[in-house]
Amino acid sequence: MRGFNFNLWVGGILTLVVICGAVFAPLLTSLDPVFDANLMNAELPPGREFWFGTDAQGRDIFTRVLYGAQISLTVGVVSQVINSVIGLTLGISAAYWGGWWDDLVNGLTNVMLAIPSLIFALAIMAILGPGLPSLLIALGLTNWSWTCRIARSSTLSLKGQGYVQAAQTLGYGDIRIMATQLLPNMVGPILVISTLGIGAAVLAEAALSFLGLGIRPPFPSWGSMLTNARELIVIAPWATIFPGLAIFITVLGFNLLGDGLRDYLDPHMRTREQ
Amino acid sequence: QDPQSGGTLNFVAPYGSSFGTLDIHSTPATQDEFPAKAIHRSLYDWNSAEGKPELELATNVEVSDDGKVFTYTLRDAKFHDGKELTAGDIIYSYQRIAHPDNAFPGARYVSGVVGIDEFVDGSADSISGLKAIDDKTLEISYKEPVAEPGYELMRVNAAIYPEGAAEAADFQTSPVGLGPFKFVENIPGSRITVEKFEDFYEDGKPYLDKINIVLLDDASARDVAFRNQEIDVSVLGPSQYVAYQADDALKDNILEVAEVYTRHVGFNPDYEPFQKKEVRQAINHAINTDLIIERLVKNKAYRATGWLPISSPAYNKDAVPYAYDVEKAKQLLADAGYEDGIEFEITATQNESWGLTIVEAIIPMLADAGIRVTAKPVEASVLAEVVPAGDHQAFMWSNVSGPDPYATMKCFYSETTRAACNYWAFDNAEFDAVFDEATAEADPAKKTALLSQANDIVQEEAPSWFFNYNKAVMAYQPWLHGLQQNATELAIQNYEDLWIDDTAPDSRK
Amino acid sequence: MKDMATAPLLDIRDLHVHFPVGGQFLSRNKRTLHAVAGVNLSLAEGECLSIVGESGCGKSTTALAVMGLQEPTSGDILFEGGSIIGADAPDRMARARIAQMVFQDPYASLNPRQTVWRSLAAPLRLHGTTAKSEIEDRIADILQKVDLRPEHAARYPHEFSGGQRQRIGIARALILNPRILMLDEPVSALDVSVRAQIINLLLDLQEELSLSFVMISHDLGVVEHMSDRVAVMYFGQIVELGPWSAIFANPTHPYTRKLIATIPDPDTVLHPDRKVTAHAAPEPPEGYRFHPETVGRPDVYAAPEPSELVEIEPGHFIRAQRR
Amino acid sequence: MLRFTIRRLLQMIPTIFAVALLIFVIFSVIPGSFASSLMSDGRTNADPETLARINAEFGLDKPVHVRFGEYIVGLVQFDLGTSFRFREPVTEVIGDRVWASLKLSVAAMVFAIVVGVPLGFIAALRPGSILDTATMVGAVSGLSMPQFWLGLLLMYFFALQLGWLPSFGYGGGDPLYLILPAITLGVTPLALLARTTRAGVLEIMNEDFIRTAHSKGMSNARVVRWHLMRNVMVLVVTTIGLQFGSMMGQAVVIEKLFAWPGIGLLLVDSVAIRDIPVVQGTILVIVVWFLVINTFVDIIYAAIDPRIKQT
Amino acid sequence: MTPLLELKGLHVGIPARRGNVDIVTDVGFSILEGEAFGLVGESGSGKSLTALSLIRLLKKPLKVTAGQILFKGEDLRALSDREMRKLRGARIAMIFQEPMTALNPLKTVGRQIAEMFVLHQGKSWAEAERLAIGALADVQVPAPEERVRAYPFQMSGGMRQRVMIAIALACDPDLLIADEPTTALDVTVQDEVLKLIAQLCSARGTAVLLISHDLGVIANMCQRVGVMYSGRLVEERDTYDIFADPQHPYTKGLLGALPRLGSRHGEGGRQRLVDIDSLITDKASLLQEFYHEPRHKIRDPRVRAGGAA
Ligand SMILES: Nc1ncnc2c1ncn2[C@@H]1O[C@H](COP(=O)(O)OP(=O)(O)OP(=O)(O)O)[C@@H](O)[C@H]1O
Ligand SMILES: Nc1ncnc2c1ncn2[C@@H]1O[C@H](COP(=O)(O)OP(=O)(O)OP(=O)(O)O)[C@@H](O)[C@H]1O
Ligand SMILES: [Mg+2]
Ligand SMILES: [Mg+2]
Repeated sequence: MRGFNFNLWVGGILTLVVICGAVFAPLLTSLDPVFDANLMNAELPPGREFWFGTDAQGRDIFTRVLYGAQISLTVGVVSQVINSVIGLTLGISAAYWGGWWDDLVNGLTNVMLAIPSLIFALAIMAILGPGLPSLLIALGLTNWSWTCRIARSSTLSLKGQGYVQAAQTLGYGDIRIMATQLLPNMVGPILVISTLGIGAAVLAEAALSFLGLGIRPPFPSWGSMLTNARELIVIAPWATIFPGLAIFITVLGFNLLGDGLRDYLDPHMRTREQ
Repeated sequence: QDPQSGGTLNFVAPYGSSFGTLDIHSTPATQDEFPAKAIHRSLYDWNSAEGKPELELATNVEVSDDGKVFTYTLRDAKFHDGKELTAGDIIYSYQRIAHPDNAFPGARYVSGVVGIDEFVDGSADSISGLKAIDDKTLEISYKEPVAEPGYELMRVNAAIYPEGAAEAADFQTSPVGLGPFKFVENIPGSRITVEKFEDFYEDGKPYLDKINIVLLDDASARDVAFRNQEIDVSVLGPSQYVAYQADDALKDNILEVAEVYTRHVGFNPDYEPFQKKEVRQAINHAINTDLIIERLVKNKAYRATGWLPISSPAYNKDAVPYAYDVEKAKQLLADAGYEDGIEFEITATQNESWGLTIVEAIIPMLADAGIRVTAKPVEASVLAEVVPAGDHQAFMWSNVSGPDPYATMKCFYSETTRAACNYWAFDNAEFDAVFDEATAEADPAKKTALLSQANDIVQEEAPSWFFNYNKAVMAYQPWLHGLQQNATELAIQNYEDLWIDDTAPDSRK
Repeated sequence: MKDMATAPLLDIRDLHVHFPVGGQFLSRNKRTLHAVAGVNLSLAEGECLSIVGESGCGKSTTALAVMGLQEPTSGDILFEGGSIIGADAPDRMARARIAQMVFQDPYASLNPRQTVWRSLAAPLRLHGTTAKSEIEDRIADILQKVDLRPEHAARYPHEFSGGQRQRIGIARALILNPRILMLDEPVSALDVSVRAQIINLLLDLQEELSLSFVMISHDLGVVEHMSDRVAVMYFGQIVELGPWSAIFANPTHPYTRKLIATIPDPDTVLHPDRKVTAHAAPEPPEGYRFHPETVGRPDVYAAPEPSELVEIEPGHFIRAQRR
Repeated sequence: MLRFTIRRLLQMIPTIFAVALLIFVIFSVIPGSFASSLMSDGRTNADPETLARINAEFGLDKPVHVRFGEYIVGLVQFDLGTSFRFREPVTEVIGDRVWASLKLSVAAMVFAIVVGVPLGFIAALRPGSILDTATMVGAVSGLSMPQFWLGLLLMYFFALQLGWLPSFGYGGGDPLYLILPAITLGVTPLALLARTTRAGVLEIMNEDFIRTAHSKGMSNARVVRWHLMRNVMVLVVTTIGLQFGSMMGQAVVIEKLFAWPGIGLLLVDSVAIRDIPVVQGTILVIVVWFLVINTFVDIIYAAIDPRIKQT
Repeated sequence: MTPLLELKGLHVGIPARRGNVDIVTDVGFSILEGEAFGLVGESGSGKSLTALSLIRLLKKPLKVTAGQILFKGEDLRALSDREMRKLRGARIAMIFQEPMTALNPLKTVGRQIAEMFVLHQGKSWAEAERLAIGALADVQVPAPEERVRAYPFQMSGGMRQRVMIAIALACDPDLLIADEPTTALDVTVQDEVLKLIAQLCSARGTAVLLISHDLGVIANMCQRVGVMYSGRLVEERDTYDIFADPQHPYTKGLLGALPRLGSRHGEGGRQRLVDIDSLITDKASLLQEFYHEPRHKIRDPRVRAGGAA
């Protein structure tokens, strides 16, 4: 008997809304987030024409929030994919092969854990200069340690399982075993942590924007919208509220989805359903 | 209302979240001038009212006929440690600034003095051009004639320390100077507190008992703190400028000044389209500069015509800025052979007044004229590296354009290197001729006229999109008086003239 | 029993497997666990050899070493006279056709993300059977052999009961036609009723395919039921080895006797007199003694004291120390 | 226990050196320099001669490996170099700021623990109740907000609208100034702690030994006090440690927003003006802090959980 | 003679609005004082649920939906939680299958034993810990004075199970429920632990409800056996009778499926074992058929004391 998984549903719906907003942005708005700027319309409050009002440049905030979803999702998903690839590759191979490679990966993971990822990302952004590719690299290189740990511990426990040993005795190569026997069986926890990681990346983008190392304008990223509009909070509060809400809803969606997935995949945690 | 004495001032240092070293000789950062201005004095000082440097530590100066030798009669003044000011202190301070072991930014202020080369290469222990005639008489000899040494010697990086003081182990933590306020305490990252120096050389000043110079670089936080009456002054950005003007409680206490900075987008002639004057002019025509100033900068700026700013003596009041004319821009582009438009990248920082915010606004405007622009965000320190190196197609910056028009226009001289300040690699024979003439000209008025003419040539050549001259805006609490309209940097105030009245809250009494 | 004169199918010679334990950074109590300390065993064609012993005595480790899943510390393992470990060992692929293993836990031994078909087809493809029809035939054949229906192939492991999973595990082990089957407690995780089915199945298969079994178990009932020969292992060493009848009718080593005596046997209700302990304890062979500690717990971190396997009747060995 | 402690402390050393190497490499390829940052506000014009002199003064003209060598030699003597901007030893610069950061971190953590752990406990004792749902939704929400945004809202509300609290700064140590930044910084660990505690309680409640305790005839309250608390603490202590350890790193944004003069603010500033020795030193301090806290947690852990000490 | 424990028509299931889903159906048996009663059956047949329902430790959503549980003639289902707690541990104690997890890993075993004395006898901690040493000595843990300070992880599985026994027997209960107490243990250790339980219980006159799926264990330990299948009690007899002459086809199958020591004769081919599944073609009718097998048949165990070991 499986009850209503609140987290999974609400998280899924929120995430879906954000994804739809990003994908169908050109259909949902006729304006361009960059070039439809009219300074004569600057800082208009929300109304019939501009649902979320306009910003200091006279651009439609609704449009920019929609297109911002594309950027935020790109940042979140791509950086998380990079993280997962790094973390999984290192984690699985380290645990599978062991020895000095394991020690090395462990050491590296410890180092990565010890340096706060925001600071690491800050440093990488400072080297590469602000912009989307740098952001993807910075966030993609700095958050793989948890994935790596999970991959490593999963591998360690799976390694002793009969089917992995069976694959070895059947003559499978190491890489094939990692890809077909180990990887598919840690999809659950990795999916959970990746979902949470996407949310974290969206937040990190905002924090980096706040610290002055965000995305290349004029493309709308929620973090930079928020940071730039911060000073308008008295005269044009809508310019901060909507991108802020967008971040909140997106991250909330991914966090709930992650929790929901965890509940769904891990029966031990299915306590809420009693 | 007459000035009254007493009280505490919470002044704000908005350009960073910490003070660097308290040894002001060693740092050119504006932020570090906030405490230094209270603690130290230099030979000259900037007179905001008249817009020129004036003698500060000397009562009189005699200039030799060839304009090379300056003889100062020093005033009676005491350092915070009770020592009397002598010519030796000034010589000590200038030699320290110029000393080859110290990489101090002020070194160039005295680089024209006789004997500096021997001092720098180590063959002389002292600078022969700095002479103490007696305790109160100082003679400075320059290699070339100098019109006004005050432009450089007024800088607080050229502050006068008591002789030998900087060698003391605790100078960093408790600096000693001639200024109106004594150093009391430094809470790193938070504030510096100074208190009234009773023996200050100007009678009756300073008025205030104590100043807390607090660090607060975040504009929003500053806004809240100011409205909360936690600080007495606040430097405003454009949006706050509007908000404060619209607020009855705040609008009467706003101080504005045209500062000597020109905001612009400089074009790099190494990038082919920019070698054509038409292209550069087209960009100037394609941007609705007035609209940006009005709506985005909220009128917190003055429309730029050429390079020299309004507060410059050589400013051409009759110059007409490039008109907003998209058709003309397209025409000019076509004339230059770029019918299909051009594209380029602007390297800029996050700065809202002279950075990406403005670039964002011009992108759609230029797009209308077929000019496709992308922004390349960099950090401020990187901008300052790539621009002198020429590693860009175009850059947006705010550069000092005064108060000395000669020093300013020299940057466009073809012999000035890019690494110095000719960021446009500007090379124009007509300009060079006018400038050579100005260099040779001894009469200040004629010199100014020639420089004005040179400025017109720069405007015509359009090495930059001339955007605006900064309007610095400071809000202050109603009980604060005596603020000066300092065009070189509004936030830097002569604290000794400030005073607060009885309406101040208890925390300031 | 087969003729032992020719080279045995599998020959384990003086196998040692040691594990370093407590080897943490800067920690001082690094020790070596002698999990397998000198095991000699041989397996004849078509024979079922059982290894019994209590938990942790090194049964699985021995099996893993044979399977190439555990690097031996020393010793040699020969297949038809040729070494299968060390430098000139056959590669994984060749080795896969020599021996396969059936694991204890039917729940952990199948990849939950693969259908039965994939689990069975992948090894075939890997070993060069690429024709689709041939693969299909082989899978249908093997499923039928383990009493499953061909349509079961499309299912995932979680759709099967424990007994069915164990059948799939056996099918996978047999798909490459190995000569030897290693059975590591193949039935101990199963319910009594299912256990019987699997035992029956294994016996059928052995006869049908003339397989050789090495079976690991601690269930003496199963061992007696299935084995030709039995090896009793105790802390890394074989203490008694012989034909099943000799081991069960005439257990000689004190540890074997203890083991048999402690088996809870329902028949004791019916025949209380049949208990092994009812017989008098036999003497060690002339000139030898049993290690005084053989019924307590020896120190697994030290190499065992020297002792040897003494043949007390043809094919029946016990471990004893020279006096 | 002492041996365990010493061993754990020694284990930090390789990590510290690896971190030192990593950040040294990163910040030696970073574009921009301290010298260029000095003229970045356009207030002074570029002066190549001065720039060269400044670079020479700070030894930036030497090759990277030489500088790293010198850095490591200094590091083992607890010398982190000299700040470009402050012209003081980095250790002193950081020493001036570290107390502010500590104060903030401790206050935030205390807030998070005092509120988060009991909330998680209460939520877990009545799973599915309104209180539980509210707590968990609140916790996820707390984790889903940009911290500086939350801080800004708090600042506007409590400082500007209500005027109860000062909005920024250190106030020379007045605890009132600590409240807003500490709350803002504490929200994330609070939410995480509430969640971990809840999950921990639910997990432990399903353990066999709890069933054993019930079979002994204990009342629920006794089971909680005698068997649940301590076991949950083992789980919670880990979260506390991780959060507390990473707090200095997290505080960067908060310190910047509230102008709190801690090392986070120092770091951001120093990166911006390329005061590299301070940047390196600060990151190292943040890392060492993380390692020390986690080592300390391991030691506490060993004290609570007898299984650890043995290995 | 009234039995110590008597179950009548016990149903355990998940209460639902539209009729209960019963997992344990109409189970009834009784245990006399000092008697050892065995419950066998395959995994999932409802043995543990039956046991847990006796001491009201069923986890939500499971519940006793019908039936009586009479302990010394008193219906346990009518007791309040507080009264039930007094009974639990003191009068009815339980040992679980997994000695690895049944003890709190963070507390010394001494403390965990001492809790019983504090809870049920109002002893001080100091006194209780002293009594714990005695309790450890009773379960033949060597060097009990030192072992009281040991943590569970420092003990082997067999030792831990002894500690569990010490806890269970600390307050001299009348009934000990042992749910597969030795399945996780090695054969030799299992033998020792079982002997210990038998010895201590017979010395104290404690009745035992022993759950196992190992017929051998039941045969060695119990005077009477109940066989469960699919949530029902299908046969309940004296141990000797059930092995000598099983009645129910399931029981027969169970005995036939077991490869028993000494069952193989001669060198010849190996016989196949009985396959229960092939016997049970129709589960419903199987359950139906023997549903009315006489149960609650109580005999004085002392009458045939020689029957069991
Ligand atoms: N990878 C390993 N690292 C360290 N020790 C190990 C390892 N594998 C096994 N051991 C140890 O080696 C000994 C023998 O283990 P093995 O698994 O062979 O025992 P077993 O006889 O199969 O026991 P069981 O009946 O419990 O399966 C045990 O003490 C075990 O703890
Ligand atoms: N919380 C629950 N909800 C639903 N069904 C349950 C629950 N707990 C147990 N069951 C079911 O009740 C049945 C009986 O379980 P029980 O634990 O009593 O079996 P058992 O005879 O003790 O088996 P084993 O020998 O495996 O311990 C099983 O089929 C099980 O799936
Ligand atoms: Mg094993
Ligand atoms: Mg059970």
